[in-house]
Amino acid sequence: MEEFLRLIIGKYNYWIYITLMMIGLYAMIAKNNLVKKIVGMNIFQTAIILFYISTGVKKGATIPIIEHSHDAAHQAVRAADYINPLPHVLMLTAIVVSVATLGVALAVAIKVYHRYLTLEEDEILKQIREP
Amino acid sequence: MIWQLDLLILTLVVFCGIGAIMIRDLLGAAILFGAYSFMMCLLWTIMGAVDVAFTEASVGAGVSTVFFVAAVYHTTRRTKD
Amino acid sequence: MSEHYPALLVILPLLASFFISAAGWLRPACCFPLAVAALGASLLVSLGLLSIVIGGGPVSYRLGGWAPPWGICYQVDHLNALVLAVVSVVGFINLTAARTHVKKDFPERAGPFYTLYVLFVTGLLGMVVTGDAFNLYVLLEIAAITGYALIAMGKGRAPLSSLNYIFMGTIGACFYLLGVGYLYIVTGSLNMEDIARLLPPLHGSKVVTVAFVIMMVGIWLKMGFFPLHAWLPNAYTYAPSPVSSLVAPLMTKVMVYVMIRMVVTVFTVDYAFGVLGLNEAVVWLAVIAIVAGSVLALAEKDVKRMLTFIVVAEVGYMVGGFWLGNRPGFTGAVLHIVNDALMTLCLFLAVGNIVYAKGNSRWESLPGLFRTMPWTMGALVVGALSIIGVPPTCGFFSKWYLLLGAIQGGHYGFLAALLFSSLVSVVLFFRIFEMGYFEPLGAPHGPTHGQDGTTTVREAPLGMLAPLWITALGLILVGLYTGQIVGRVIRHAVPAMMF
Amino acid sequence: MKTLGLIIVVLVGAVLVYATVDFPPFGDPASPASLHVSPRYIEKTVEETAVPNAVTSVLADYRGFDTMFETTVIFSAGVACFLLLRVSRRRPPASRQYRHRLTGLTFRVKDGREISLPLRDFEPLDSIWTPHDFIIEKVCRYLIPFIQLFGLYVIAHGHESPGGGFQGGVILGASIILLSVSHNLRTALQRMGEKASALFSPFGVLIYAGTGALCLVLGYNFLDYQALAALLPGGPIMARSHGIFLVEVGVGMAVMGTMVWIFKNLASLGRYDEGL
Repeated sequence: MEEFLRLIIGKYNYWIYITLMMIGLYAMIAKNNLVKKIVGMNIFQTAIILFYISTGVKKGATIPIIEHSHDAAHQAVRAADYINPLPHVLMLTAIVVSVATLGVALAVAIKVYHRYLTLEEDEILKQIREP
Repeated sequence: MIWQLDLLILTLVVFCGIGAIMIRDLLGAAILFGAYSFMMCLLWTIMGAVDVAFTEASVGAGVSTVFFVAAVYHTTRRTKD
Repeated sequence: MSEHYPALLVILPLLASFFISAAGWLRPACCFPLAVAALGASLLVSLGLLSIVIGGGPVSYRLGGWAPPWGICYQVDHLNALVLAVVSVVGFINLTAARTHVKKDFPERAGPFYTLYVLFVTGLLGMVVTGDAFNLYVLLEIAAITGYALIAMGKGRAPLSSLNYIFMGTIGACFYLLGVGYLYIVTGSLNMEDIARLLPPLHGSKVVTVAFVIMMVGIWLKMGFFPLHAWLPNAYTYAPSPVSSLVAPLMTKVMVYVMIRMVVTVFTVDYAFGVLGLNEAVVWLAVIAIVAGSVLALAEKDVKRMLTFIVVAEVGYMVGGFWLGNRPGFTGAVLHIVNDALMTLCLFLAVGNIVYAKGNSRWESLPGLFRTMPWTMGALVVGALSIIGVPPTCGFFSKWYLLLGAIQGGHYGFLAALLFSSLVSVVLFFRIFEMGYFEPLGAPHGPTHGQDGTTTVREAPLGMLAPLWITALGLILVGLYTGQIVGRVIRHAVPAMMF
Repeated sequence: MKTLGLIIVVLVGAVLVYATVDFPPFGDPASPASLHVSPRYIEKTVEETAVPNAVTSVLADYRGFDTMFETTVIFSAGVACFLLLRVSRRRPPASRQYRHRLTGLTFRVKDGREISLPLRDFEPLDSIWTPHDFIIEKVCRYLIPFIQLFGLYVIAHGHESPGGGFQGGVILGASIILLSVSHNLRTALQRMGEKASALFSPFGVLIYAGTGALCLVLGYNFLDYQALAALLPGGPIMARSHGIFLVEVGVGMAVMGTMVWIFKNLASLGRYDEGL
């Protein structure tokens, strides 16, 4: 029991990211409104970003900007003192990708709206079936 | 890292996320999505990812929300779910 | 200069795309020549790279000058040199055919169209050439975003299909990204070969298992593997002709390549076939994909839409062939990437010509086409024979290897599916030939027919026929040189553990 | 669809939970992710690139190739929105409204008729009436220069502090978007026209890729900024730092241009006359 609790508490960030991912995925699959689906898509992508950032955290470390001075002798930098910068870099890229996808998705959604005058998927499919 | 604060923000993130997909108004969904992104940004600041948080604050909470509002402005706020 | 080939391959079209975009504003007439020059250059580079690899073995290139696990490196071996050549050939041939369509359908948007076209090919080339798992994701997104936009350019349902594709594609790409993240959290590396080196002690880990599964599901979603194919037929059908003849041959094939690369280089054959032992299940999935794709194709009354279901079935061929896990199966799968890209290109180009002349490609517009468009239909016949698998064409040889693989692996379900699908292809295409050849021009085969004077139908212009016939002849040539391709390239690409 | 969605979601969730059990503990400094590749970035960034912000050095140098394509993703999204939404045939609206600048009188011109009054005394109004809010307009007008200054600072100071080309570019783009939201699209278009934003974004990415190609021409590998030591003062290490700066400027320009470009297309439905 105690071990179970430690598992829950020790990895709470991971549980939250799974929850968010499930919310996003559910919205993308089951929601009827196209803009809602796009919102879900973004939540889904941010959940993955949260996962990556969580992998980079180190207890007792600070942000990855190295303290240095130009004149003092070169002192060794210990990697354990700074948070892992690599996931941050990867996720900057992922954020950019997500905003790019968002832009294109909204543009396409606007095109869809102007053709069918609705954003509800079932109404659109009905219009396609009975022209 | 203050765990109480962390937990509070994590809870808020989940509620904003659920709210954004549950609310029956697309403009509201856009605004709640902005709030969600901003909470995410706070969370990442706490976790030490300052660059990512900065980007998320400007992109997720700023520009993405504006894109959503622009799209909703030209389509409709109405939604059935 | 030749040591920079791996970088130049991607950089040249990338740089050109910025100039094309600017030219769209300043001097629209330059867009097409610039695009041809860019893809032509990368075609030459990719052929040069192929000959270097055949002559001297794998090549690697460090971007930014940093050593692999820290920086990004490009890794070109026999497998991806071949796929690179195919991607650039298909991209280039289709570009030359696209001009007439663009002039007719959206002349005022040629600039952005060619920009996205070139970026799409750049993304695919980058995906194939890279040796870094995360870099692959970024390039995957470039290919995807440009693909979404190009598909949404079509008429009618195209935007809706494209939006559907955006959702499915994003889920697929995100699953892939999540898989990379799972590998990163247990190995700490992003370089494919480095991950492969670090993985063996972790084979029992649940994280690696889930990373594998989720990555495969993501890749399958992107390639339209049967139960996950729902987005594919609509997206490819409603896309404008030059786009569907670009996306359909390339996107699925490149994703098959990505799957092979992930299994062979990152997880290693040992893990995927030995430790997990999923191969039997996946081959059965492929059998279902082949059968379902063929049966669904039978139900369609539109040539283009029928072809999209054939694409679904062909994906099953390649996935199944690869997961047979033996030498002939692997050879067949890789050879089929080459052949299928060309076959699909040939068929979609031919259908593009029909759409250009008749406005659509439904059954009603087929009658009498052999008389009015003999060259187009001739090439369609060559492509169809190749899909069916008639000997001088290349389709026969890859199918032959796949059959050999099925027999060697003792997988008779796969064997039966291959034969069944060939049979269905015979039915499908001979129905088209019958309608095009035997039914007279004025046959009452549809309500819209004959009102607007069908005599106006003329053969497509030379600018579209030439690429089509080059592809059709290419099908036969590749068929004749299969021995060379297998002996000099694919033989070296087969992992040592496969027999 | 709802049940199917629920089943899939629960399935995915279960698989992910299954894997999470085997994860290294959260925040563990000894996890493989923090031990294998990343220590080099932290320990050597100042030594090898003279950039104390490890995120910037990894972003623009060690993994600079990724970032180039990230910028290309943004650029292609801009082109995609333009391709999808821009309408070339401009149909004149059924009625136009003008306000006299001095008196505030508003009147409407119907059915595309011409007016013979001197147009510079009048300003065109949006067809959907939006309240003219004095406070918002003035506050935003005075705020925008500072926002832009901050954006430039973020780009220039990305070596030493959080930020860099991407964040700065978004802030610069957001300032133009703010202008459009607080005033109207026409004002924003006067400040930064369609052509300007459409040329900014390829030009920015071109700076990035061009810097890389320059290294290649100088005989080094693509994006190996050491090569720039031949052109810039300070030796190979400082050349890396300068190279990173050049690239960040390119990213900033590309992102600013594209954000504004996408916004204009979405907000005016590609008509570029009026909108949010």
